[in-house]
Amino acid sequence: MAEPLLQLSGVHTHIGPYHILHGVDFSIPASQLTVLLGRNGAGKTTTLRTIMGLWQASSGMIRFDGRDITKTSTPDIARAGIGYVPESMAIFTDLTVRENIVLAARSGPVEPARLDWMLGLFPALKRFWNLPAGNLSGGQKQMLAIARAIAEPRRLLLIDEPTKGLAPVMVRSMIEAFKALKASGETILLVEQNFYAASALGDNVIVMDDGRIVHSGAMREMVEDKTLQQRLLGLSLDAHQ
Amino acid sequence: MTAATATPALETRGLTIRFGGHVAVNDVSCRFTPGTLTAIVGPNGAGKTTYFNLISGQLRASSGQVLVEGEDITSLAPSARAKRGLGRAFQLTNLFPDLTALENVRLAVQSRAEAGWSLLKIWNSRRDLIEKAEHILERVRLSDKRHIAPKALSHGDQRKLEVALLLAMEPKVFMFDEPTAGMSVDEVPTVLELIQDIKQRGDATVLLVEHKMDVVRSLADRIVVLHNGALVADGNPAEVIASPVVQEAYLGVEVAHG
Amino acid sequence: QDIKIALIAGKTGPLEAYAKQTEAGFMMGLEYLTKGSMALNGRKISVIVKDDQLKADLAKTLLEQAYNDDNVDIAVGTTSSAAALAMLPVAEENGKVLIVEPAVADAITGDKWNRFIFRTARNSTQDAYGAAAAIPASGDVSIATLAQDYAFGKDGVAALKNALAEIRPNAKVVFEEYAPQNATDFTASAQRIFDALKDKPGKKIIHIIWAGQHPLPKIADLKPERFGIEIAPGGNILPAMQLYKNYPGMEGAVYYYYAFPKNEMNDWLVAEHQKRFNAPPDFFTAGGFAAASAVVTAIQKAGGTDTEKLITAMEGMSFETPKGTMTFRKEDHQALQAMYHFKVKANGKDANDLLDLVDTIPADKMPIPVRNKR
Amino acid sequence: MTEMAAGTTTSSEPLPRAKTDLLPLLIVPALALLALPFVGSGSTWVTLTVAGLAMGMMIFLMASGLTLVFGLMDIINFGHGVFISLGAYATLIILGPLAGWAQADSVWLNLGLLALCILAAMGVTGIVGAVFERIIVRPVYGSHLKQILVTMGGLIVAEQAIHAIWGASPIPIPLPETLRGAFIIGDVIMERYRVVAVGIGLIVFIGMQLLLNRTRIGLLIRAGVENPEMVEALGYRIRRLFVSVFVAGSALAGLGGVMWAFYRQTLTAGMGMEVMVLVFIVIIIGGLGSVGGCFVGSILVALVANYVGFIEPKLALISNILVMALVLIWRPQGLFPVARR
Amino acid sequence: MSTSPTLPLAFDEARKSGGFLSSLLSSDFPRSRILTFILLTILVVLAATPFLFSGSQPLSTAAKICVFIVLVASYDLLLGYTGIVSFAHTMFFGIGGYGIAIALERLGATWSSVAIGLLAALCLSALLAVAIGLLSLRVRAIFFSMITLAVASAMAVLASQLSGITGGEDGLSFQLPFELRPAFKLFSEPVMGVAVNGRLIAYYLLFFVALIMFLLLLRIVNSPFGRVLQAIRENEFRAEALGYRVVAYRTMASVISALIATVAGALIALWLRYNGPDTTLSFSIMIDILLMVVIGGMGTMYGAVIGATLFVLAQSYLQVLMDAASKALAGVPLLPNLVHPDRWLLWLGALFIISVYAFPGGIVGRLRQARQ
Ligand SMILES: Nc1ncnc2c1ncn2[C@@H]1O[C@H](COP(=O)(O)OP(=O)(O)OP(=O)(O)O)[C@@H](O)[C@H]1O
Ligand SMILES: Nc1ncnc2c1ncn2[C@@H]1O[C@H](COP(=O)(O)OP(=O)(O)OP(=O)(O)O)[C@@H](O)[C@H]1O
Ligand SMILES: [Mg+2]
Ligand SMILES: [Mg+2]
Repeated sequence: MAEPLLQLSGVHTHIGPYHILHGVDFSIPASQLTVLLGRNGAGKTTTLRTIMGLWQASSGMIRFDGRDITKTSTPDIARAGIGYVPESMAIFTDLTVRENIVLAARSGPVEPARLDWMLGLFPALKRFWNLPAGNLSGGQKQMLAIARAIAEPRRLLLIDEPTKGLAPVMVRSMIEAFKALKASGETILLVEQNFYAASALGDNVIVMDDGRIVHSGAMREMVEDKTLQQRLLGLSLDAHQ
Repeated sequence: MTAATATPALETRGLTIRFGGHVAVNDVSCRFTPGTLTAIVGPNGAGKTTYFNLISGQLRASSGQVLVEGEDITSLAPSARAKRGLGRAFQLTNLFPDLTALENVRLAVQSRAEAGWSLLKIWNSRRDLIEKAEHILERVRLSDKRHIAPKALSHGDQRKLEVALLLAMEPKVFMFDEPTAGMSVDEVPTVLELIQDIKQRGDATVLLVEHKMDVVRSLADRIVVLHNGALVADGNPAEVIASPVVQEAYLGVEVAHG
Repeated sequence: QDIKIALIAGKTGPLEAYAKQTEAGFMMGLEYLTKGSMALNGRKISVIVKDDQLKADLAKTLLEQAYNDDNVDIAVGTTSSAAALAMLPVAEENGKVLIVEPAVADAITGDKWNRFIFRTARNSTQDAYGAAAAIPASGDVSIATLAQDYAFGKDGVAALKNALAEIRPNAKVVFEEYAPQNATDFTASAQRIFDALKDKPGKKIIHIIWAGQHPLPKIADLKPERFGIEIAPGGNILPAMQLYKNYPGMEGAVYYYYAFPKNEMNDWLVAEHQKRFNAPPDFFTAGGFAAASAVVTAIQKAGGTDTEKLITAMEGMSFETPKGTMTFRKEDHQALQAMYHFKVKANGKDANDLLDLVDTIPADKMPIPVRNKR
Repeated sequence: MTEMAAGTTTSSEPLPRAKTDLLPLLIVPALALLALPFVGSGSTWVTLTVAGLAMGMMIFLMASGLTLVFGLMDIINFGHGVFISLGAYATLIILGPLAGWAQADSVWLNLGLLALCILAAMGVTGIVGAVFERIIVRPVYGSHLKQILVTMGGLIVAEQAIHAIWGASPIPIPLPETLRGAFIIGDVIMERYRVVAVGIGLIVFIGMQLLLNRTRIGLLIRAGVENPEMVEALGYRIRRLFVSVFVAGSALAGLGGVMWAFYRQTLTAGMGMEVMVLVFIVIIIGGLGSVGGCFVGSILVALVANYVGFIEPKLALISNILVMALVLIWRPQGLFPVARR
Repeated sequence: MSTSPTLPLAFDEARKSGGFLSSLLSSDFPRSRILTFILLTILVVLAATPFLFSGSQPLSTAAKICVFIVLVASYDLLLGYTGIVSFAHTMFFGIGGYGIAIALERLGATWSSVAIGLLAALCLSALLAVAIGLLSLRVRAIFFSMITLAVASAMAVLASQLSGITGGEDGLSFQLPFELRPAFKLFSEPVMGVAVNGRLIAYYLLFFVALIMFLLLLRIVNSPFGRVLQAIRENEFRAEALGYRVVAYRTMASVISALIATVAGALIALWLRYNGPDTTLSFSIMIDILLMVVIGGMGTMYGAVIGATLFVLAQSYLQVLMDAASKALAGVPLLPNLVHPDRWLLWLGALFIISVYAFPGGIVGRLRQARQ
């Protein structure tokens, strides 16, 4: 296995008086796609936010590319090359679609080829290019959130439930997009409830429950092992598409 | 077309809304009869949520009418429509972020009980309302989180609360906008059961927007397809799903033309 | 037992500077009149200073406290006319003397007056008579007034008109312009005034009645002299009058200017004030001083602090002040006093060397009407 | 199953951008023309109009900083007024030693003095603004109510500090010699100082427009107000940006203060507070966060004040409020809304 | 306009309904032992002020506290519970004050003048509040605040312009009905060493009206109606979708709050026997009210009691305290200057800042938190 790009060891996170993460350990190998699964309230979002520095880990260590980023400020974490798609999408509703993307490309104008590729993936963004992003439909906002994260090449993408609200046809385009990104060497950590999408993309899988990692391994294993699915996720996953 | 004889619970006639040059909902006429569950599907941006907004009054139609049990309600405010029995859950979670989950539901129960205007009663003296709210939380499996405010709930739990509010309103017409989006696989069946229950009661009309085709298949009596704001297909589930327009524009499956 | 005096002033707020002058003047007055001993008839004088923040309700409460809780023998105050008016009934209820200084509203010694009220400050009518007296006594004079659009401004204009009718029948107010209280741009007002005055015969004067930020430079910059129009600004505190410097030759009337009165008391005040505060005394310093003089003279004359004796002593009493002798008129307890007709100096020696004395207008040249009901 | 006509072709050509709406720009000339018959005399009308435009510029100078801080950053800074006062008092730093320049009969010395005063004022208010942001405003980002209270507290403290440093009495300051008086052309009269104000107002206006429209700063601020976390997650140091904008806003207030001080020729600690209601009105008329709106709004308010003051002075008392009410009835979001808060 | 999102949650399941005390307090108990103690102390001291302290200053201060408790609590209904930030609250306070002042001055010092003045003021307030309430839905929250600011200043201008009726800047001084005058003696003998005169009766009139008004407000905010207001504050869009007519609820809240503020204005006028623009209409009172609500704790009602008491005490005694401190520190360099009573505003300003920081959820919030 490749050298891990991101590594969490013994990460605890508190939000106010609540203890949410109870010692999270995992590592993300470079240039692969890792899926983070778990039931509602398991702590997936909290994990991503902690990596991004939006919540401070109260103990433990987060290393990115060999560097300790546990106490680094969010902008610096982002500048180190981590892109983030939050669960809430966090679209800037006042700004136009264009302006949202302009801001996302921090180091300068978006490369034209990349822009064409993005707009090809999500034609709706092109249509609403100059209108306030607040007017977009739920799924279109989701597209914009993803487009923002991939407006520039990043070393690691943290993506929180990208397929929620997307029509099946869009889910397909997105899977293609992630494949292309992976091929270009980007590393992705994906939180996903849609097991169909997850299994189509994932190289590795991590399962969380109650703020702890309860399983990690190769995706293939998981797909094949029904009892593992039953035990970890409470359901046989192919019941749902 | 089925059950066209009875007065529909809800009907839209030529409903249209324009935003500048963009027609988000285009001349949609449709009737919804009590006791049926209609799934509304369509690609992102097809106009599903906008259609709901027009029905429940969050947006004003550019033209067309909305009728509840034969009565024109197009000019009413959202609150008045809710009183007429139109209930609505939102696609993007829309709750009272700092009140507890229980209080969120109680507010919906209270609206149903028309108790909002009592100024001199003590709110805690209405045990009946509290019990009802507790019961609903139980049904969506949020009882243990009833004292947590939505802003501290995980996304999936917020979705469940959103559903709970709709249940608490006990409307005649239920409008679900992607209720299971972001819910984990083991929670989805709970919600499906709830919707099934409503349907089974027989007199409720359910409109369901959902992108999970398995959910649609297992629940819907009828599917309506919106595309670019227009109603492009309407019929029983198997046929509609098999139609080229759905296969191509929605599911993204290549279909040979001809 | 000490002689207790309450001094109430609006030390917080936009008139802080006025209140400080009153306080300084009052204390210096006591010092001068007791020859530094701060004692009278063998009783020590203690002054309790209270800040009413220019609020009428607070002034009222503070005066109640002064009479009841602090047991003062006599009270002096206050800066704002509204606050002073609210204080009047308290003096009556408590049966103690209140000397009003430096509030100017006519009503204080007019229809809101009661027999416990005396005023050392000038009233608006005196200002108006002063202003009228500074206008030439012969020839056609057309006057346009510029005043703030509220009671103070309107009363000021009315008082001026009365005073003119009384002592300068040759002068007429031909135009009244009222601008918002906090106006800063006077172009429109000036245009209206110019339009009204420019074709009038004889001497043409713009008379400004203004409290606060003075419109003079704004009007002057629009060059009224194009139409042969002159400006008569009222008197004001020194920092405000420093603006006059750029417009030499303007004439008007003023209540006090340190260089005008010639008497021992004023000489001492000017010298001491210059020494202590590195500035000449101002309007309200003189006022505070006068109030102190009224208090001391009255106690000496009454031989104590019994209210009834004080009132008897004070009615018609004359007392010395930096402005010369003042007299409490028996009818309404208003101190009658001189005013000064000034002309703005062309080039003064320093920032405060501003005015030349044209004439002293003695009290008996200003037949101030009695307006109260006894 | 019924199947309707399948208009399946996705229309994906971009929708046109919302047209920038220039209608509000027209109301200024329209208003001026409308006033002409009521004013009657042409020369008076020109005098009033020119004076109003210039006064508008001065209001704009004082309000421009608050457009940034309140309009864009969404911080209700009641303390803005005290920065205006502070800027005004800062001129004393220059006027003390260089009093001679004000008396000098040279335009260049006079203008140089004004420039120095502006520099000093912007420096002082900028620094104080940084401190103000750090200890007063920072902990209350996002809560308007607390901002009102805290900045009100800051305002009181700062005003008292001015009293403590410079005393409570009003301080007269000399307007430099050649800027005094007026140009007279026929019956039309134009104060010289107002002409200077117009020049400086235009420079500031154009500068701000360029900065906000040609760079990402404007976008970043608006995005940062809506969701600071996300802006940070995109790699921007939003804190630093906010501090700089606040400092810039304070410095602009200082600049406005200098201009206002020379206009009034008297310094009082409350001079900034006195114009605050007007400044708020202007920003609301303009539509929150719009520099252009603030500019048009300022001119509108000043012009109306002049016309009304001439035609019907009774109404002058409430002319500002009247303008605001009318504009908001016409455009509930203000003339050029930027932020949709 | 965003209000602080960290409001204490008002619902507590453990609260039982039933019981006299519970129904008096609308089952909204202080929920903190220290808080209960403080509130009781305030209640007892206010009730017994005439017998505990001598002199007119303590009584004036106590009367002012009573009035401000009502005023601040009525504003809390608007701000803390409904989320409406209005700067026009003092306008209603002023209307109440002028109602009494004008009626007593014009119609003579009788009880029927008091009634007429109060009624007229209540009607005018209700009308204006309806107008403002209806406006609140038309424009954005922040605009609404600014508009109320403008309306309030227009009202002040109006009061100044109508000087024939209102006394203009000078305000109005008037006489009270005979029973409330200092000269009136209820008993010929002093009770517990205190003469029971009209002043004392006036104080107790104030005290009991204030108490009733406060309990009434407490009941309203703990009613189903009160909960709807909170819901509207949190998410008006959702409240509307649930079937609550937001405009109607908001308008009702504005009206109630305005009416109670009017009563407070009437009380202060009765106490002072004076009313003028600075007493009831000024913007600085508005800011004081805001501060009292925030220090006490928004959306808690009890916060109004604590905020008003603390602030009025500070306002009345800060200068006295500073004077003492300044004298005590005489000789020390610089310090006496800083605490010179003339600089009291400096400290008040600092108090504004510090109290907002020290009590982000208000004092009540802090005390309740400490309990948990
Ligand atoms: N702001 C907050 N304050 C307090 N607790 C919180 C907060 N946000 C989340 N939590 C709690 O932290 C736990 C983990 O939440 P998290 O959002 O990480 O779950 P998740 O795995 O992402 O769930 P989902 O699939 O529903 O999005 C939950 O129990 C939630 O209630
Ligand atoms: N206020 C608005 N102004 C302009 N366009 C709008 C506005 N509201 C919605 N739209 C557009 O109308 C179309 C329909 O949006 P709607 O939210 O109804 O889609 P939807 O079918 O619910 O999609 P999704 O499945 O993504 O939720 C979208 O293209 C959207 O961009
Ligand atoms: Mg999550
Ligand atoms: Mg939708």
